[in-house]
Amino acid sequence: MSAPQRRTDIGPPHYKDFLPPVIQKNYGDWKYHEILNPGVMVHVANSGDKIWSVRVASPRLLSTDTIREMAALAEKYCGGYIRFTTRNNVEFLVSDEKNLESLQKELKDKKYMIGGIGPRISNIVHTQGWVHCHSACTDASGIVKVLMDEFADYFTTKKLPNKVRLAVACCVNMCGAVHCSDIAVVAVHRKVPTIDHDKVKNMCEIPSTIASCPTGAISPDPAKKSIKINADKCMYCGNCFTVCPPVEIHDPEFDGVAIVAGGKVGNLRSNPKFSKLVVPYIPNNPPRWPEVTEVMRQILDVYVSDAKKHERVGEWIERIGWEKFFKVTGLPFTHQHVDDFVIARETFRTAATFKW
Amino acid sequence: MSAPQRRTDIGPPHYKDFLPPVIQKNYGDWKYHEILNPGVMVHVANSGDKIWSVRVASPRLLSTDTIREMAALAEKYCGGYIRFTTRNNVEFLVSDEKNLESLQKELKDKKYMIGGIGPRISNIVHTQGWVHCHSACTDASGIVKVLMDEFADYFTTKKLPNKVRLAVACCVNMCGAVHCSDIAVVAVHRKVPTIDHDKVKNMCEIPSTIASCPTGAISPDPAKKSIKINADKCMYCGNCFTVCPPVEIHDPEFDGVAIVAGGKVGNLRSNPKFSKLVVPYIPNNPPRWPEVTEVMRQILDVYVSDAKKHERVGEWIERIGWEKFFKVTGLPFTHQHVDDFVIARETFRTAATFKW
Amino acid sequence: MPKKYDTPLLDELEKGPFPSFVTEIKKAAAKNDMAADELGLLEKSYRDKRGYWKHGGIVGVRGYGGGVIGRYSYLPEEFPNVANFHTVRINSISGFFYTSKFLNEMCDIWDKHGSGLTNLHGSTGDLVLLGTTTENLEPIFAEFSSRGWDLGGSGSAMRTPSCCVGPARCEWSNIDTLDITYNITQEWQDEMHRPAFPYKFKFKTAGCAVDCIASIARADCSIIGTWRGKIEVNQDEVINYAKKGMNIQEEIVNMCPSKCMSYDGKNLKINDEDCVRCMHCISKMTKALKPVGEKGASILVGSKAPFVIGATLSWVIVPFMKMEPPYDEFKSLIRKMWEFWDEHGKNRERIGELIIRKGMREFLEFIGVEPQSQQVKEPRRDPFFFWKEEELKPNSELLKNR
Amino acid sequence: MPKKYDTPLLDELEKGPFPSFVTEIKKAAAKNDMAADELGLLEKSYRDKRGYWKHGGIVGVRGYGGGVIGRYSYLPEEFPNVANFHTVRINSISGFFYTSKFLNEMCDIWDKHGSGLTNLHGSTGDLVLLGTTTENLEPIFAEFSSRGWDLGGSGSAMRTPSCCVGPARCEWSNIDTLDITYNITQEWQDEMHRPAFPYKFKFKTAGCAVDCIASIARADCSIIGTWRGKIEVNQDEVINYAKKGMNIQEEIVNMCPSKCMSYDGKNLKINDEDCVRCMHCISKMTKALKPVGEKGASILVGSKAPFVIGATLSWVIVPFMKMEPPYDEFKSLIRKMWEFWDEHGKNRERIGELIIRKGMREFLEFIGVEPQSQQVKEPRRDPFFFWKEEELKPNSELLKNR
Ligand code: SRM
Ligand code: SRM
Ligand code: SRM
Ligand code: SRM
Ligand code: SF4
Ligand code: SF4
Ligand code: SF4
Ligand code: SF4
Ligand code: SF4
Ligand code: SF4
Ligand code: SF4
Ligand code: SF4
Repeated sequence: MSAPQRRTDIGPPHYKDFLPPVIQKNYGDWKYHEILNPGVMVHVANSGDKIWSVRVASPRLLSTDTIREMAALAEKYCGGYIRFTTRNNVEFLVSDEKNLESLQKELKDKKYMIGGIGPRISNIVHTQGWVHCHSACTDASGIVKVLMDEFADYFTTKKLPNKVRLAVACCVNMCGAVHCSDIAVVAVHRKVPTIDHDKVKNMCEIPSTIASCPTGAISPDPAKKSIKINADKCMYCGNCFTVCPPVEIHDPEFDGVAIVAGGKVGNLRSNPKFSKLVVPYIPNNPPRWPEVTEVMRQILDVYVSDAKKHERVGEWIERIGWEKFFKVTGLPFTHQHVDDFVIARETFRTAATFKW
Repeated sequence: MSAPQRRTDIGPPHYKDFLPPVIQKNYGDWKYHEILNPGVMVHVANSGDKIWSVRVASPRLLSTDTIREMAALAEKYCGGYIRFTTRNNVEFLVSDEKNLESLQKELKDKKYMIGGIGPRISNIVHTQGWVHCHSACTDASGIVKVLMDEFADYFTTKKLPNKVRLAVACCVNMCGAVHCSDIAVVAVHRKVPTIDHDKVKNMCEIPSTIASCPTGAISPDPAKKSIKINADKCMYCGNCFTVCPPVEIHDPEFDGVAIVAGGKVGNLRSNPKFSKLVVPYIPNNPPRWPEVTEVMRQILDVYVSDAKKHERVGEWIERIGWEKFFKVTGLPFTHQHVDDFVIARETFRTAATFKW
Repeated sequence: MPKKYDTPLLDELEKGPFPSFVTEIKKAAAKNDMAADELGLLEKSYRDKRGYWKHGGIVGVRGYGGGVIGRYSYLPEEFPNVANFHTVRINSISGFFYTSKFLNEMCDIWDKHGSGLTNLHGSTGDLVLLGTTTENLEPIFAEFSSRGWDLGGSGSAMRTPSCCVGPARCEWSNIDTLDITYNITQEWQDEMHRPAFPYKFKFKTAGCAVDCIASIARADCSIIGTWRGKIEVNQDEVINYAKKGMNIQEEIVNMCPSKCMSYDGKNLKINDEDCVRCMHCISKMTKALKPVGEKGASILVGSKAPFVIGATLSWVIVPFMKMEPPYDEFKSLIRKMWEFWDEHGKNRERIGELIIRKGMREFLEFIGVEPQSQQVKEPRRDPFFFWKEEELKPNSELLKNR
Repeated sequence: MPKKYDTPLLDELEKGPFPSFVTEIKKAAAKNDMAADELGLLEKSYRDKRGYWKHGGIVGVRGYGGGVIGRYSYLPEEFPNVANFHTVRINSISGFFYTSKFLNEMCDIWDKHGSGLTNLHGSTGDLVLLGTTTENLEPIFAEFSSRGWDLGGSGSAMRTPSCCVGPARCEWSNIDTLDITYNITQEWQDEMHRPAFPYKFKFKTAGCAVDCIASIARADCSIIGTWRGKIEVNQDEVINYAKKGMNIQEEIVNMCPSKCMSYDGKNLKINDEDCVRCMHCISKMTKALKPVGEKGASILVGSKAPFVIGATLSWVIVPFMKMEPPYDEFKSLIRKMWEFWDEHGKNRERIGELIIRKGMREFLEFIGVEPQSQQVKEPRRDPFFFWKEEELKPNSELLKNR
């Protein structure tokens, strides 16, 4: 390692220096691609050149040991070139066809999970959880692990009607794409926060704490030089906790997760969509959150059997109607499902048409 | 006329006493109907009985002379039975087929406009206007007259892809169904109201005047014991004028009408829809508002030539897309078209898909 | 002889094929002073591009808080006969059926005591007598009520309910729209005549989802007939429609919103379970298709004009309710709604606005209706929801369907 | 030798086929004290069902206002090696391409100065070095910057931009996503490293409407490649797809959102004028269909997570813009946006929230973009709109298209 020479504002290195030669040569000049198997695709350039991408699953939280192992594999089979996907999978970029089989073999030997390409479940976009974030009311990595175990065969082999994008967020800040995922988990609180008034004085800017509340539940408490919360208006979002640490919202007994479904981000066929609430609460049941996998499985199974080819979860639900979704999945419909936030009226059924 | 004996809270007479015998007999037991011509339909009961309805246009504002004339015709051909439709047309209820031709002949002779049944333009739902309402910033009856003159043949003979429901409201109180019409006219102001402060004191309840403002533009003016209006927030809706007469919003120079389109109320095929703004302003140009008919004609003509059979105006527009609607009609798209009220965000194009 | 005004502008509106309201006013003006001045005043409005009416004052008939719209002119000197020119709302007949006998009687009364001008009908559905003086109000009321007629609603009261022609003449009606309208009008006479609500409340009843009374767009309570069952197909008639030139695939099957129909060129098949009862196919092939099963109505609530929060359409509260006399279940539902509104509604706040402000949960719990997926187009999209103390229970229960 | 904790709960998460993050932590814990305590602390969280991290304090490297997320534990005595455990965000490479050489170097630095734990990558797209002490921050920065790497963004600043793989490997990219990302990262180093915005600002760039970077859901500015032109059809390849079993009518034609395709069993026809470029057909028949014409991007603005007004998706501001280096037009557009935000934005108000609060008009006028029908799904439905003094002009002009 060379001696550190501190520099600032230089930005990241130029991407060109990290592209395999075949990519540099055919940059922007690709003709088509083919998915050879669930973990391998080939892109063919107009020049006739090809590049093979071998995708493996990653827990995203990686130790240096594992990264070194991947680097070594990249060196051995890919001229050292490797990339990560926008969903945190690893792609080995093979320029030489003859390395393709041996790479896959070694990956399998080393227990890497190859797959995720095509109409499958790919990696789960997720966030810090108990591993690193103060805001977390569940552990994202743990839920991801159990879900990917549960659905492993949809990553490695089995096909779905279309891609199913899962996500897990460990609080309603939603540092992922939960709000636009096919099926996703978001952790929620269910109790009004408590306030350590003595500390509020010193640690919080009262106006911005008041402004942080989406429902206007917070008002000043001049006597205590603190704030007070109108319990009737509070829906436990925790934004006050984010801007004012002496507000405590965590509650191991009542925290848990909600399941949302039907979102997407791509524009294909139908417009990008928000995910909608399908299960308002499942308790935190570590280490393996069995009820979460159970509900996810319940939804996924109906999707797999009912959806048309190429239909995303949200497209399928919109075709059959949300009332039918609740019927076919057997999930209960509760007061929590009915919007009472800013666009509530847009979600009410202003029509006499629906299914029983 | 018998001597009046005042009674209260008796409600209207029982409808049974106003139904033709054939209706009484076959009440709730109709089998099907057929449209025989644009102004005549026959309903056939399961019993085989029939009733013919002959529909004529009405200006809705009727003199007793005309009502007497209609009553006389009903007596002559319909056993005295006549009804009005929910869109203010008149229906002669013929129980005896042999009166059908002679009734129609006499109606034609008397210059009644027969028609409005089927995929046509029927009467225009409208409101008081300058005829009777203090709130009016246009005259509804006048605009209705010129539009129905313009489109008369779509009432009496020509077919459209489907019914086209027109409406005219003389202020944004919208005492009709403008907000859910295929194409409609709504009168609008464009200037901040002026306030007669001396009168506000006595005539207005200040809190309810403040509450009346949809944009929160009104605040108390304690010095004047009156109110003041934040001109930047005022969008000239006139609701303050409604609750507080000393607020004056009428302005003959700048008042006028807007055109909206694409609404419907029925549930057939697609859900009930709101009308959307298509032309934000046309000046009041009485007696015949030529620009209004011109724009309506412009829209209607494209609809007629482009829409599929059974497609309502709103369904046609949604199929082609609003951006294309503006293109094919040649109407300009302005800042006024972009929502900045309560559900603005729901109208923004949160997708990368659109037409040029 | 009433005064005669020059009306060059209004005269332009006597041209053209559509019957002219100007001609109507002129007819009345020929023999009626009020109508004559109305004509003169209107011509002036056309010239000046503005109305000349003031805010209404409170006028009415003894014992009633509504039914009359007070109207005063800004120009009482210039047009003395319309200095005050109030509107009387007569409660119309369910389905707008009349007899020549009544119409003639009505005209007699109105010629005697009013302007001779009417609206048949007002947008809410009243028989509108357009323009009379304060002194005439009591005589008019006496004349009408003595003959069995009553005033309609106005102000912060229940308004005159109205309905489509329904079972009287339409083969698609699932409910007795006329009877419902008559029955609730009678039931709630006090609520109609003595304004005691936070704001107006309108009922409109349609026999089916075609909604020929536009109930979903302009009624605080929209009653829309529907059925639980299926659509019976008469295949012979299907063939007839095809023969007569209907493109069944294009016009019917492809336009079905739930895509639950199929047609093989001969037989039309409907997957009834998926049908949302939109009425398209039925209305276009009335001889071939017929709803069968249990008849009733969906109860929707909340539509209104744009003030203050933008126009709303009514939305589903009770997906299905039997509607049979004496309509007790329906009436007690409405009474609960009014109670909720009475308790929480602000002045000039329509019930729909209140529900939007308070949230559906409070409303549903108050009126005793369960949350149901039919009430929404889609569930909420944000993760911001409330829990009541008693709901903070183990999950296992939450995951079970009731 | 780092401390060894009993982790019966976490051990359960080493079972099953998917690679285990617990195994990863254990690997690091075997040789790293911080990682060992992280493991112990996490086991405790699993036992107690709660996190043990405090709000972050302000820590960082000299001259930078961001790039490090401060993190302190509630249990410094019990787990001293994670008493402070900050995250360092390294600005990743456009498209997430790496070389083994860099990865190994990175691991060396990180083993020396940190926990040995990483996220590849964080949701925003940074290379996340997960957990180190305050003292280690400067050395780490020196190591990385001396090798040509820099920190990513955090706080109320421009955040590390990211993009899809784009032209590097994808045949559908209409723009050079990697270059745009690199170029704006370099351009706005100051905006990234010294937080001076009202709140965070994120860029994400996708080569086409497939949006493999989820830009429309989580970027204050979403740059989405598109084209003006048509879709070229290779009919031989269409035949091949059909031969290989694709049901072109069902899978392609019927699923086209603008219904602008037709297929006669042999030839596929596209009415390009009506195509909305959704990418469905192209993505499913990549060998047969190819966008041709002028390439560029749609610029959308405003998506973010649910706080405070509910989640938003980005919406169209500029329907089409050429995107060629040095991207001057784009950059000056963004600078205008920031100026607007700077002038009107409140603390912790994202730009999308600001636009919703202020209205599109103010925003568009400020940044100098015309209102265009492509910016909305539909025009407004309420009749409540503003006029500026200069617009109060005769109608004739208003009715003319610009
Ligand atoms: C590698 C990656 C881009 C990157 O820069 O890293 C990528 C690469 C490709 N995507 Fe993607 N997509 C990638 C994230 C996404 C995302 C973003 C996300 O999930 O957060 C989306 C949007 C998802 C959504 O709509 O919610 C996405 C929606 C698609 C689709 C649209 C599927 C649909 O029909 O709705 C296609 C087209 C297809 O599958 O036919 C597609 C197709 C492709 C193609 C075929 C494009 C190409 O020619 O190279 C690439 C391989 C396909 C595959 O994996 O099946 N890619 N793709 C990302 C891989 C993530 C992963 O590890 O799984
Ligand atoms: C007479 C009337 C009911 C009444 O109680 O007065 C009525 C009567 C019938 N309507 Fe209606 N509709 C009447 C107002 C409406 C309204 C309400 C309105 O316009 O305010 C609507 C909803 C309009 C909307 O969606 O915006 C309405 C939407 C329909 C439709 C649906 C058209 C569509 O496909 O969207 C049908 C079905 C059809 O035309 O095939 C229909 C069909 C019918 C049928 C065929 C029903 C029947 O079997 O009797 C009746 C004669 C049809 C005709 O006129 O073409 N009626 N019809 C109303 C006549 C108004 C008039 O004078 O023109
Ligand atoms: C006469 C009539 C219009 C017509 O020409 O047909 C009418 C006329 C007036 N309406 Fe209306 N409304 C009439 C049906 C409606 C409807 C349509 C309906 O009932 O189906 C609506 C829209 C639906 C709704 O209820 O929202 C309607 C929404 C309004 C509003 C807005 C209410 C709101 O909540 O936004 C006002 C303003 C108000 O209440 O102060 C209003 C107020 C008025 C007033 C009383 C003006 C005022 O502020 O004092 C008008 C008296 C005019 C006059 O001097 O004759 N009128 N009004 C209709 C009643 C006749 C009847 O009884 O049959
Ligand atoms: C590390 C990361 C999650 C991850 O595991 O990948 C993350 C972690 C945090 N996010 Fe985030 N956000 C991360 C991507 C996102 C994203 C996704 C994205 O950028 O594509 C979002 C949603 C999109 C958006 O920007 O709205 C996101 C929305 C938030 C929010 C809500 C912001 C809002 O306007 O609503 C907060 C709250 C805040 O800013 O105070 C937040 C705050 C935080 C904080 C700083 C917690 C806090 O309040 O101090 C978290 C620090 C965790 C820790 O200790 O490590 N994070 N955050 C992601 C950044 C890594 C990286 O740089 O690559
Ligand atoms: S989603 Fe919440 S808990 Fe998870 S990393 Fe983001 S801010 Fe932290
Ligand atoms: S938790 Fe959310 S809703 Fe409750 S007071 Fe805090 S900010 Fe407001
Ligand atoms: S729409 Fe306005 S002006 Fe016309 S009658 Fe109703 S309240 Fe009066
Ligand atoms: S006209 Fe409307 S927006 Fe303007 S002050 Fe009055 S109520 Fe408010
Ligand atoms: S709403 Fe239905 S039942 Fe009533 S008239 Fe119209 S079609 Fe017939
Ligand atoms: S009623 Fe409507 S939804 Fe039902 S089958 Fe007919 S067209 Fe389809
Ligand atoms: S967004 Fe488009 S260009 Fe980028 S990788 Fe996905 S498909 Fe390719
Ligand atoms: S890109 Fe989308 S809209 Fe265009 S033809 Fe293909 S499927 Fe249709």
